[in-house]
Amino acid sequence: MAGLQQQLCEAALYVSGRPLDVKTIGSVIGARSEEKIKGIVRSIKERYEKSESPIQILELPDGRFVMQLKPEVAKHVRKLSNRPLLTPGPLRTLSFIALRQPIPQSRVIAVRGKLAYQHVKQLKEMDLISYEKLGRSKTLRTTVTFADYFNLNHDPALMRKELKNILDLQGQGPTVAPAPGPSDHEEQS
Amino acid sequence: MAGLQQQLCEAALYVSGRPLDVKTIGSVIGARSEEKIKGIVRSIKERYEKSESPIQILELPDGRFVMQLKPEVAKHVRKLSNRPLLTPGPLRTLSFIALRQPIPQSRVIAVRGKLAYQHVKQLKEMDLISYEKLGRSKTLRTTVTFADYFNLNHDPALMRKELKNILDLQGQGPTVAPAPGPSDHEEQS
Amino acid sequence: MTTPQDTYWLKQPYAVLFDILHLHRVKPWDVHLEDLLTGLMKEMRGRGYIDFSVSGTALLTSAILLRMKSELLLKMEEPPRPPPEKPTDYVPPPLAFPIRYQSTTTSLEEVLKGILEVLKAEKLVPVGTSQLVTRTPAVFEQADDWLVKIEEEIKAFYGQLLKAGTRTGRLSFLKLLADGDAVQAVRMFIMLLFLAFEGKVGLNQLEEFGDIEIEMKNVGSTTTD
Repeated sequence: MAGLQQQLCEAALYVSGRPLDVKTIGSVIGARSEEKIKGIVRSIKERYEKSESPIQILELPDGRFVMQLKPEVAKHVRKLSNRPLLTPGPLRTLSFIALRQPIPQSRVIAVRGKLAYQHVKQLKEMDLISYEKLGRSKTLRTTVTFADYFNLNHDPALMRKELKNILDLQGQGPTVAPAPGPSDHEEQS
Repeated sequence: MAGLQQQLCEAALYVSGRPLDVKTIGSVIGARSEEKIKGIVRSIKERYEKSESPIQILELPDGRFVMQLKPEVAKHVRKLSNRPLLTPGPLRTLSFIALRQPIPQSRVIAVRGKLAYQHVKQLKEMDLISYEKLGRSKTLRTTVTFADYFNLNHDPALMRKELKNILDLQGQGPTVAPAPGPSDHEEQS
Repeated sequence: MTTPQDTYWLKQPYAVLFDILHLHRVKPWDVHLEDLLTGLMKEMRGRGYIDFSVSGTALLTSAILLRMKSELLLKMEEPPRPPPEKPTDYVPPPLAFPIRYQSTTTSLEEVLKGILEVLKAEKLVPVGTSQLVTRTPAVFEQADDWLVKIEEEIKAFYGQLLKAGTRTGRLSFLKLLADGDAVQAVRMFIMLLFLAFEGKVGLNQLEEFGDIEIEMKNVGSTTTD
């Protein structure tokens, strides 16, 4: 049974490609005891270390675990990864949510068009955004996964500031952007 | 030096997430001899097999290598995948196109319902299908990316045969199922 | 008295012939009179007993239905065509994709580019009231850093209160706030709530929206621990 749990744990870290907390790992492998779960992850971590694999499992300061390439190897194979995280349409919707979060879904749809319903669903599935229900409406915000991916602050308010600062530094403050054409609403992605 | 080449090779298979040919692997690890490169990949493959990892390295019939999860583990961690997942609706549309290709888009819509427009778009974005325009209509077929996923022959006719085997169609014939009911049309992509 | 087996004509498919009151709801083209009447006659003969009231009613209904059909024809309404046949084709089950991790390459630059593009569209869309309601009020956003250090802030604030209130034991919220803005007022009020909860001050407000009187309690202790 421990073998199956170990396999599921390793599989979870492999497919997600992002830090997973102990609770998430536990829900996949069917275990509750934090110590037991940590023990399982650590044994996989050791196996990778012993085999001199370029893949490593890190235990982050906040207690999450992540499987990743050792940085010294990563740079040599970067050219092989050419897949974007998202296609342009969903990426724009995500960017907008990140800047305006917490933001009602209705506002996202108003600005991004009806296709954004599909984007929101996809972003939620990829754990890049989460939502709270307030009555009949939903309020969207980005997740820790999003912050981790782009190395941004985990606090939404600080993240917004960070994004605005970078935009300002680039001399492209939100207010200088010219008026858009109608094409953005009709984009098909 | 063999250790570094092995590390680079494993890293290449890990980040690319698609079948790599011997030449590509060679260019990453800095080796030319086909036998040497194959030897290196096979030794990594064996290490994964011995460690009872849920990750496997497959050698495809055309000589390429790919790293992926063992199918029996995949279903348990699918929801954690770092790429947008296809829900059953688009997957069925994809299966249908693969089996009937080349097929006019109008036929796909007639059989799968209007939501299939969205499915076709999504499948196109994921590079699983491509289309040719013939006047006002489109003819759909699957791509090399699709064939690679399922380790299928790149030749459409042979691929259809292989797919039939996968889908366990023997003895069922192509005309047994009725047209989709309304619930099928409403499934969310 | 009739027994259930005697009322065969009230069962399907003949029931339509004996429900004259609801005949107007029937689509005449759906009723195949010839089949029904032939069947009914056969049933009667089979039983060897002819009930003329039953056959009479069936005749009346048939006449009404024929008349309905004739009227529709006179209106040039053609009998409905069968619905177009839906294409039937085998739809295979969903394929089970193998799972491969694939490293992705989207950079923060691309997110920023996305933001700039979307901001153009946002300008065209007026802000709805729902957004105003759901967004975090600016007061709380500014309070982020302050909230992190709230315990230290309360300690320092209590120190100030002790200094200012040792003589009278009572202080005015508005006087303490002096020229402070809304954010400072909120912060001070939150700190007072904490202190009141700990029993270090009492709060009295005599008039709605009026000044708050702060009553110092347990004067002598200088910590909030």
